[in-house]
Formats: sequence, C-alpha cells, structure tokens
Amino acid sequence: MSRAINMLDKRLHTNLAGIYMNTPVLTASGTFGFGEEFAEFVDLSRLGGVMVKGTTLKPRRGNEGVRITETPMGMLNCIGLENPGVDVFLQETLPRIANYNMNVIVNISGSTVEEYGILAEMLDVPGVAAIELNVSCPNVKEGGIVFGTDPKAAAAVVQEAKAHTKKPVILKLSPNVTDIVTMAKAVEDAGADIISLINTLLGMEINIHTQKPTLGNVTGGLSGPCVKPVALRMVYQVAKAVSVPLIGMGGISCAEDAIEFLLAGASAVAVGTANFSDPAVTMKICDGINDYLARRHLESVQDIIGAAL
Amino acid sequence: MSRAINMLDKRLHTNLAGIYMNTPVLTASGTFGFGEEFAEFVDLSRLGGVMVKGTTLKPRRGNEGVRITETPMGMLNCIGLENPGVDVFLQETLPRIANYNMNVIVNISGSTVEEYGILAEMLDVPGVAAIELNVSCPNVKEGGIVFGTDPKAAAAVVQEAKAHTKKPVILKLSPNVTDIVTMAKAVEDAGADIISLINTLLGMEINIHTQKPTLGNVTGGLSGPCVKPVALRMVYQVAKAVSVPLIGMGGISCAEDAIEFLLAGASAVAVGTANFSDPAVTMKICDGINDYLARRHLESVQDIIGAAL
Amino acid sequence: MPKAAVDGEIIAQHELAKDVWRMEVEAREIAREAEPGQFVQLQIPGGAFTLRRPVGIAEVSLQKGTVAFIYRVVGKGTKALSQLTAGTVINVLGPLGHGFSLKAKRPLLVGGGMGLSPLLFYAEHAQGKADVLMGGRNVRELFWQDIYKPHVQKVFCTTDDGSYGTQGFTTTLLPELLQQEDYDLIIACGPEIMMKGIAKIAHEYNVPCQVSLEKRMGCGLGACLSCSIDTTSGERKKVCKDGPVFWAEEVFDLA
Amino acid sequence: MPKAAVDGEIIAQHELAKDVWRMEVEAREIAREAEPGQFVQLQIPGGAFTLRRPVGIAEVSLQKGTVAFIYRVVGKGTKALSQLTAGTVINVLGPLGHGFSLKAKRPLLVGGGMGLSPLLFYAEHAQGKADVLMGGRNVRELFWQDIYKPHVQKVFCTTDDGSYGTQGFTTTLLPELLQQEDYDLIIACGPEIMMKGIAKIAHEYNVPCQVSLEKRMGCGLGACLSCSIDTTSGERKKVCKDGPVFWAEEVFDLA
Ligand SMILES: Cc1cc2nc3c(=O)[nH]c(=O)nc-3n(C[C@H](O)[C@H](O)[C@H](O)COP(=O)(O)OP(=O)(O)OC[C@H]3O[C@@H](n4cnc5c(N)ncnc54)[C@H](O)[C@@H]3O)c2cc1C
Ligand SMILES: Cc1cc2nc3c(=O)[nH]c(=O)nc-3n(C[C@H](O)[C@H](O)[C@H](O)COP(=O)(O)OP(=O)(O)OC[C@H]3O[C@@H](n4cnc5c(N)ncnc54)[C@H](O)[C@@H]3O)c2cc1C
Ligand SMILES: Cc1cc2nc3c(=O)[nH]c(=O)nc-3n(C[C@H](O)[C@H](O)[C@H](O)COP(=O)(O)O)c2cc1C
Ligand SMILES: Cc1cc2nc3c(=O)[nH]c(=O)nc-3n(C[C@H](O)[C@H](O)[C@H](O)COP(=O)(O)O)c2cc1C
Ligand code: FES
Ligand code: FES
Repeated sequence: MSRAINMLDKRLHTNLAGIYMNTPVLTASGTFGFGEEFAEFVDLSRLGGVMVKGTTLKPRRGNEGVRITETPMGMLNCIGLENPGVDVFLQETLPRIANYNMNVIVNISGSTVEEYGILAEMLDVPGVAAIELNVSCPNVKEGGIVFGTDPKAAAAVVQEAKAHTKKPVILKLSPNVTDIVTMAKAVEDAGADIISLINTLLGMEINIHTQKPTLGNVTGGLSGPCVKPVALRMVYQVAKAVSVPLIGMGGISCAEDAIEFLLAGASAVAVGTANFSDPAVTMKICDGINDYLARRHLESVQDIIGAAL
Repeated sequence: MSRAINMLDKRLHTNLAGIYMNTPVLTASGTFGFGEEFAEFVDLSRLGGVMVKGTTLKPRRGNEGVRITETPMGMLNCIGLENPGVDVFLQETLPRIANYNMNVIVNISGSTVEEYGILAEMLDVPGVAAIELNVSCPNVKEGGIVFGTDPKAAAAVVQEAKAHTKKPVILKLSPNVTDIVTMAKAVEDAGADIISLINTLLGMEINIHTQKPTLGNVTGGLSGPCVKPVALRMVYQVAKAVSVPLIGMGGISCAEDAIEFLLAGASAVAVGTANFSDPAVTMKICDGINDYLARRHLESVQDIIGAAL
Repeated sequence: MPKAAVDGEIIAQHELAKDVWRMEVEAREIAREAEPGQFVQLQIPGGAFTLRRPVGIAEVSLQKGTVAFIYRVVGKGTKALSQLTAGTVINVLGPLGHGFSLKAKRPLLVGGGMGLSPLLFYAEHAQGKADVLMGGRNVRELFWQDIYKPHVQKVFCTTDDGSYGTQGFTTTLLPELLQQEDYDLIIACGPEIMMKGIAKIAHEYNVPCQVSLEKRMGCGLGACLSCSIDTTSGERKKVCKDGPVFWAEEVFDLA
Repeated sequence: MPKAAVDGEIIAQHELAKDVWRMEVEAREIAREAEPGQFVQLQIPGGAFTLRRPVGIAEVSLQKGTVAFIYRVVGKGTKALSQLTAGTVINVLGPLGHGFSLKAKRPLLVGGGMGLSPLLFYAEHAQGKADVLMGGRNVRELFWQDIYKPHVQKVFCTTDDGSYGTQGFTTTLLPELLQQEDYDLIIACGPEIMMKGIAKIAHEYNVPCQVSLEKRMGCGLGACLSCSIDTTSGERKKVCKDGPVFWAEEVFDLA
C-alpha cells in the first residue's frame, strides 16, 4: 500500500528544512495524540508528520473541570497541557510509535527558557524528526503566554533550543498579538528553521444557566473553521516577511482550506480540530490537493506555494 | 404601541453614562445604516441606540473590488468607511432620522487626532446621543490601525474628543491587540465615558480559483458568531479591570449570546452581522432577555450585569 | 415598498437543467408586492450560513401566494439550497430593490445565463407583448426557450458555438432585431460585459435600456454598503436598494 | 477493537417520551462489532456543528445491520439530531470505548434517566438473565419499563415523588434487592451521584460493580484528553478510550 500511495502522491512530496514529507499535510499538536489513536483511519506514513501532544519536563495533570466546549464553527479547549512528561514519552511512547514510519514532531512547552533547552537536548534522539516549540499555549499560567507575545522572549527560547539539538526547530506562533510579523521576524533571526502558525485564539464561554464560565480554566483556546480567516491572514503576512518555511494551520477542514494556506505562502499545513469531526480528514485533504494540482496540470505542490502573495 | 412596549420592557430600561435606553440592545456601526433602513422590521425607539455608519470629515468612496465574503459562521468586510462625510450627515441624514425617537450614536473615524476633535465638535448638536470613536477599523491605511493598537494614541484621541464635546464619548476597542486590558485602562484614564468592544478581527480569504485574495482590500474585518468567544473573553477581562460601562459586541445573534455578554460585565450589547441574516433579530433579543429575567423573577437587567465575574 | 421576512414553505423544488434549479415558496406577502426585476434574500436553513443569498424573482402566483426562483448551483450556499426538499421552511426577505419599467408597450428582453430568471417574471407580466433574445454557450444552456414560449411573441437565440440559433453573442443579433422591430424598451440581464454591449447598441439605435446588476450583498436593505457602485453622474448608489435595475446610462459610460 | 466512521441511513426516528428520541441507523460494521456499554460519536449533518455528539448504543440488530440510540434533547446538538428524518444519512463513528463485563450470570442493571439507554443493550444481550432497577423523578420518566420488560426477569422502580414504585432513589431500594437476590454483578449508569451511591452499597454487599461515566468529548479516540479523569490509583484515564465503563473502585473512593 505504501508503494501505491507514493505513486499517487508524487506531486505532494516536499521537504521542509531537511524533513522529507510524503505530503505537506501534518496533524496539529494536541488534536491527534501520538498518531496511533488514528491508525485505523489514516495511513500515518502518508502524513507530512504528526505533531504529537504537547510534552513538558515533568508530568502535568492539566486543568480541572470542563475542558472543551463547542462554539460557532469552532471549539474552545483548556486541556492545560496534560501529559505524562518527557521521560515517559522517550521510554514508552516513542518506541511504541516507531514502527508507523511517520515523521514524529515533538511539541514542547517549558516554564523557563532553560527548560526548552533541556527538553530539546533530551529529544535529540533517533525517531524524532523535529522539535516544535509551543510558546503560545494560552492555558498555562507559568510563562507560556509571555514567551508567545514577547519577541525577545520567543527569540531566547529558539536560541536555547537550537543550542541543544541538531534537529530542525519549529517555533509555533501565538495569534494573540498585535503584530505577528514582528514575532515571526524575531524568531527567524534567532534561528528557527521553520515557523508554524497559528496556535489558538484566547476565548471564553459563559453558561447562562449557572452564570459561570463554562470552562474549568475560565478561558480557553479557540480553534476550528471559525479562526481560519485570522490564521490565513497571519500566514500571508508572515510569508511576505520571512524566508523560512511555514507550516500553516488554524481551521483547516478540507482540501480547499489547505490550498488557501499553501497559496498564502505556507509550505505545509497542519490539521487540528477537523480530525475530531472526521478522523480521516487528512487523507481527503491529501487527495483534494492532488486533484487540484492534477486539474491544473501542475507537477508539484511547490508550484502553488505562495502563488497568492 | 410604544406605550405597550415600555410596559413590556420595564425590566430592560437602563442608563449608560446619562444616555437613557429603553433596552440594553443597540445596533453596531456599519451594519444597520442609519436605522431607517430597518424601520420596517424593528421598532427603532425600542433599541438602546443605533450606532450609525462610520462618519468621516470628508466623504469617502471606500474600497474597490469585492467588499464582503462569507466565512465559517462569520463574514469578512472591507467596506473601507464609505460615507458621504459629516456635512451631509448633519444636513441631510440627521434631520431625516430625527423623528424615529431613537438614540443616535455617531461612529466617527479620523486620520489625525485633531480630526476626532473637529468631528466631535461638529456633532455636538441636538439629536446626537453620543459619539463613538472608531480607532480600530482595520481597513483604513491612514492611521486607523495605529490609534487602535497603541494605548497612548487611543488615549490622545479620547482626550481630544472629550475636549470638544459635551456628549458622552464612547471609545471602541480593536481586538487586534496583545493586551486588551492595557488599552481599556488607557482610554478610561483619558476620560472615555463608555468603552465599546470589539471591532472586527483582521482576517482574509483567498479564492483558490483565481489564486488571489477575495477581497478588494486583501484583508478585511471578521465579524459574526465565529468571533463571539474572543469578544466575550475581552469583555470579561476589561470588565474586571475598568469601572466605566461597557457595550459588548461581537457575534451576538440571539438572546442567549447577549445574556452571556451581560453576565461577563457589559452594561449593554450591540448587534452587528446578525442583522443581515434576520433584520428583526434585535427585537427577538430584547424579548429573550426579558424572558430570561422574568423566568428568574428578576426586576431589572442590572441584576445580571457582571454576574459571572 | 413594504418588505417582509417571511417563513415560507417550499412548495416545489426540482432541477430544470444540469445544476439549474427552480424553487417555489409560499410567501403571500411577497407574492403580492413583488414587481419584475426585484429580488429576495434567501436565508439558508440549518444555521450554517451567515449571509443570505440574493436571487431574482422568476415567477409569482398571486392566487397560490407563491414566488419562484431559478438559480444555478455555483457554491456552498446554492448547493445547500438545492438540497432542500418540498415541505422545508425557508425564510425569504423581500421584495427588495426596484424593478424594471412597466411602461413599455413592446419590450425586448435580452438575457444571458441566469439573467434569464428575473426576465421571466417580466415576460409573464408583459402578457405576450415582449420578445426575448437569449444567449448561451451552447444549445444545452438554452433550455429557457420552452419556459419562455408561452409568455412571449418571439424567441431569438444565439450560441457561442453555433450549436443553435445565430452563432455569436446576443450583441451579434441585436442590431438586426432593432432594425426589424419597433421596440420601445430593452431590458437586459446577464454578465456585465454582455449588458454593456447591449446598452451600447441600444444607445446607438436610440432605444431606452435598463440593466440589472449583481454585487455581493450583506443586508440587502441599503444599510451596509457592501454593494455600492459608481454611477456615471459621480453619485454612489447601492445595487440592493437603488437597483438592481438601473437605466443603462446611469451605470455605463455609453459615449 | 476495529472502529469505523460509517455513513449510515437513518432507518427510523421517533419520540418515545417528551424530548426523548430513538434513532435507528444502518451501520453494519458497527452493529457487528458493538458490545453493550460502548458508544458512538454522531456527526450532526449540515455542517453547522464542529464536534460530534457521544451517545451510547441502546440496541443492535445484527440481521438488519442497524444500531439504535435513545437520547434526550438537552441542547442545540441533540435538538438538531431529533429533527433528522428517516432517509437522512448520518456519519457514525464507533464502536468506541470498552463495554460492561459479559461474564455475569445474574446481573442487576441500575439506571437513572438516560443511563437506561446503554443498559438496554446489555439487557437484550443478557437474554433474560438480568433484572433492572430504574429510578426517575416521576412515573412519566419510567416509560422505560415497557421497553425493558421483554428482556429482563424483573423490573424494579423508584420515583422521587412516589408517584410509582418505591418512593426515593435507586439507592433506597438497592439494599433490599441485594438481600433478596444473588446478583453477581451490578452495572450502573446514570447521574454520577447515583452511581457513586450504588457503588458504595454494592461494595458493602460485596457485589462487583461497574459504572459508566460521561465527560465532554472531542475526538472519542483517546487523542485529545478532553475526557481525562483521575482514577483512585492515581493514574489518569480517558473516559472515551479506557471507559466509559470502569470498575467502581477504579473511579470512586469507596473506603
Ligand atoms: C440581485 C441579485 C439577483 C440574483 N439573482 C440570481 C438568480 O435569479 N439566479 C441565480 O442563479 N443567481 C442569482 N444571483 C447570483 C446569486 O446570488 C449567487 O450565485 C449566489 O449568491 C452564490 O452563492 P453560493 O453560496 O452558492 O456561492 P459562493 O461563491 O460560495 O458564495 C460566497 C459569497 O459570495 C456571494 N456571491 C457569490 N456569487 C455571487 C453573485 N454572482 N452575485 C452576488 N453574490 C454572489 C454569495 O452570496 C456569498 O455571500 C443574483 C445576485 C444578485 C445580487
Ligand atoms: C459516553 C457517553 C454516552 C452518552 N450516551 C448518551 C445516551 O445514550 N443518551 C443521551 O441522551 N445522552 C447520552 N450522553 C450525553 C450526550 O452526549 C449529551 O446529552 C449531548 O452531547 C448534548 O449535546 P447538545 O448539543 O444537545 O448539548 P449542549 O449542551 O448544547 O452541548 C454543548 C457541548 O457539550 C457537550 N455535552 C453536553 N452535555 C454532555 C454530556 N452529558 N455528556 C457529554 N458531553 C456533553 C456536547 O457534546 C457539546 O460538545 C452520553 C455522553 C457520553 C459521554
Ligand atoms: C484539544 C486541543 C489541544 C491542543 N493542544 C496543543 C498543544 O498541546 N500544543 C500546541 O502547541 N497546540 C495545541 N493545540 C493547538 C493546535 O495544535 C492548533 O494550533 C490549533 O488548534 C489551530 O488549528 P485547528 O483550528 O486546525 O485546530 C491544541 C488544540 C486543541 C483543539
Ligand atoms: C459591513 C460592516 C461594516 C462595519 N463598519 C463599521 C464602521 O463603520 N465603524 C465601526 O466602528 N465598526 C464597523 N463595523 C464593526 C461592527 O460595528 C462590529 O464592531 C463588529 O462587526 C462585531 O460585531 P458583530 O459580530 O455583531 O458584527 C462594521 C462591521 C461590518 C460587518
Ligand atoms: S447589501 Fe447592504 S447596502 Fe446593499
Ligand atoms: S475525547 Fe479525546 S481523549 Fe477522550
């Protein structure tokens, strides 16, 4: 099967900062577990990569109370980075998922700049394709939000990570800023190999029956189709300003959405929330991009990247 | 009819910075014309006020090309502040709409701080209930975006307007900022009588057939139900930080949405995009808030304002 | 003109030609007030769409209290409309805008593509006084002929590929028709380039001409300025409120 | 356990009691694999909803290849589900999670409210071996009796208001039943407070007990951690994947 797919996906092969990808379609951190949970629905090796669940140095329980709620064409989450910690990831998870033949991109969060370095170094092991620095998770009080909205802090995180790993380093931008371009330039200058964007927008919901916020953490991160116009605008603005490759995400739920991001200058895309409504959506997106290229007699997805800039 | 309504709406009467309102339900600038366009569907005197179309010193043609597009549970617009200018407003429009017995709140945009002062002074006339300062329209290149994202500039605009009018001055915040609370505090300190929020989020769409941005102005302002979680979060954060009354808006399309904003600390709400899908939606929202209060045996809408804080 | 937002039941819905559908909705208030050239804004049921969709009024039955629309499936919204079945309730906002002049004694209707839909209402209203000139890419696009025949004197056809009628565009045949017949009004609806061509020829032959414009719409009520256009006089107008029908010289530079 | 996302036609949909509906969907792959206590995630057609809705599997027909759900309309999503008519296609993701133990020879099912829905599948499966104890606020909430009767030996009822059966809660009657009968498994589904009460009594009487938990769900596949819970061992578990059925002592502190 993997051979047939490679033929089918010839137009979709791509390479981001040295990471070879069968297709430019990845899955977004926190929405796709470690990939294995979707193995019955998705040929994981066909994905450009799986950005696995946010990992921290110590295990985290995450937030109490209600963790998700649906919003108009979207959802809010305040999972709060629940994860078993990097040790368990390295000892148990990584060996287990090794045989899926997928690019494993580890999304990491630190409470201090140093922690990003420690994590980056610990994850500089075979089986890890790249490190994604989450500096934007709006749910964690101890620092996350600061790194993500201050260009200097974000740059420091990138430098620290780069100094401790030979893997490509991806910096994931938060959309909750006045000026996304300044953030992007700062992290490019600091040495980020790839920029991914966007993380979730900070939002909330109130339960009018209880008259209290719905979510245990009061606020949560907004994702899904509703955020797509904002995400696309940011990708477009950043693509005009930097030269490192971009992984665009935010609300992608069909091939047409993914193509918009590619046209706006993303070299690859990641799919998050849409996996919940259709676990096989990424495969349909790969097929749809391929069809779009075929109908236009284009040989490679490279031919459309940034075409709308 | 107006007498019957007053009985019906007794619970909804409110007063914002001296503006008496029959209900706490207003209509958002740019989405409701001058009110008169909706007179067949809405009892305009029942509204808390009509925030009329953005007005500038000189007439403006607005943007070329496609001006609106639908997005998942929302829309993008780049009208670009088309309007006939303040002189025509004063000479033709204001006399014409005078007999609707509604609170006319004039939304103004300037290219310089001084222009806000000039406009505020020109509009300090009978028939105008308040001035709303639009410092956040993302479509206008000459300054709009700067006033809206820089606390000092926004404060300067408020001071200038306050110095030139005795009417209550409302400052309308842009959501395209890292820190909405700093913005709100700055304009409160500068003397704003009321803060309204949010204006539109900056977004875009790409037409995958033409491979060009859909909108004539490339980017546009995102509004509608999709932005509600972000708007509500900002209202909640600002309500915790300032003591001037707030007019909450962003994605309100039913009474439940409006109630969420009231619980989050808005003293009144404004409805924008939802008027397009149902021209009578504001009346239904008034009824729905009234029912909610009645079911809970509450005498006044004041009893729920800020209840979720 | 009184407008209403009416919850109406879909009485009939079927496909007239590939991707072209006819939907008939019970909406008595609108049927009573509607004039040829006016349009409605349809709210797509189900809550997934923010904006209404503008469609011209293609037919009206006073007696049944129904209005009918003929529309092409071009995107998500019209696709969703086409999937609604009889019995479903749909909210119709209208009638909106201003229609065509009804003073003509011998009008010629010129339509291309879906522009033939609002002209149909005019044809019915004109009760046999009108002729119609219709253009399409090929014969398959001229399924309109049978629909028009009961209502007009003559049907003239052009096709781009010559597969039926005169080869060429409606503008190819128009001069000939204007020489032969004494039309006192031309009303045109279709692609803007076609309408502009028609308007120029009408101007040359000194026949008054009205055209119907299309713009993306938000409110449909003249409030949001989504549909603003320049007029030749320099004044800005709103297609939804001041149009969609305009005198050709108001919107096209015919000099 | 193989899971599938199946586009299935709605075969039947009707209201069993006020705001409680039964929907039967053709989904052969799921019908074949489903075990009592498992659930599915329903995608609400029409594109207006981002998240699926979790519902327990209430009945399965191997022969027809159908699964049935019994659900209460509580919000927008279940409202939209209830408006779907037979013939509509709905996407069903499942079967998800782990079901109840099937080793019992004489199980007692204890259910409150919609918790009686997944227990029904168990009752059918147990082919007359089970008894059921059901609680409701009043007799109107016990419409379940007739549904259960063909599948169980005995039906015991409690109502809060005493309008039918024993006045009180299921926990009021349970001790008596455990004294009278030699049940080897109690399976409970309903409000968490009820399940905890049941579990405590079961523990006292030394009868093994399983409970079925409810949490808001994103993926339903164990990937997103929307549904994480604490277990008594300190380990975190996911209701969607490790549950929804747990041994009572795994999730409730019964000491
Ligand atoms: C006054 C008026 C009368 C019309 N009458 C008819 C008619 O009788 N029959 C018919 O088939 N079509 C008619 N149209 C065009 C029709 O409105 C569009 O085809 C339809 O809105 C497309 O919606 P969609 O969701 O399928 O397409 P999408 O491309 O997915 O729509 C995206 C957005 O763009 C808008 N849009 C896209 N194309 C047009 C267009 N051509 N005009 C205006 N808005 C557009 C949509 O309303 C929507 O807001 C009319 C348009 C106007 C302005
Ligand atoms: C494993 C499992 C099995 C279930 N089985 C049944 C069943 O057989 N019959 C039945 O009537 N109900 C069942 N429920 C509850 C059912 O999922 C909710 O009533 C339903 O999701 C409410 O959706 P809504 O859009 O109508 O409500 P809203 O309150 O509008 O929903 C808002 C969001 O909260 C979620 N939500 C709200 N209430 C619940 C709840 N109680 N549990 C989980 N998520 C919730 C919704 O899925 C949605 O994402 C089950 C829940 C779970 C977790
Ligand atoms: C339930 C959930 C959990 C998430 N967890 C993480 C995370 O751990 N780390 C991270 O960088 N982003 C996290 N995200 C953000 C997504 O990776 C993605 O950036 C965002 O959801 C936008 O994409 P989407 O609209 O396609 O979902 C999470 C999103 C969701 C919905
Ligand atoms: C078509 C359109 C035009 C608008 N024009 C203005 C304007 O002139 N001045 C202004 O302050 N806000 C303007 N807005 C923003 C709205 O007043 C409102 O802040 C925003 O749309 C969020 O509310 P909503 O989601 O209910 O529409 C406009 C919005 C739309 C959709
Ligand atoms: S559509 Fe709003 S003014 Fe024309
Ligand atoms: S719902 Fe996603 S892990 Fe349980």
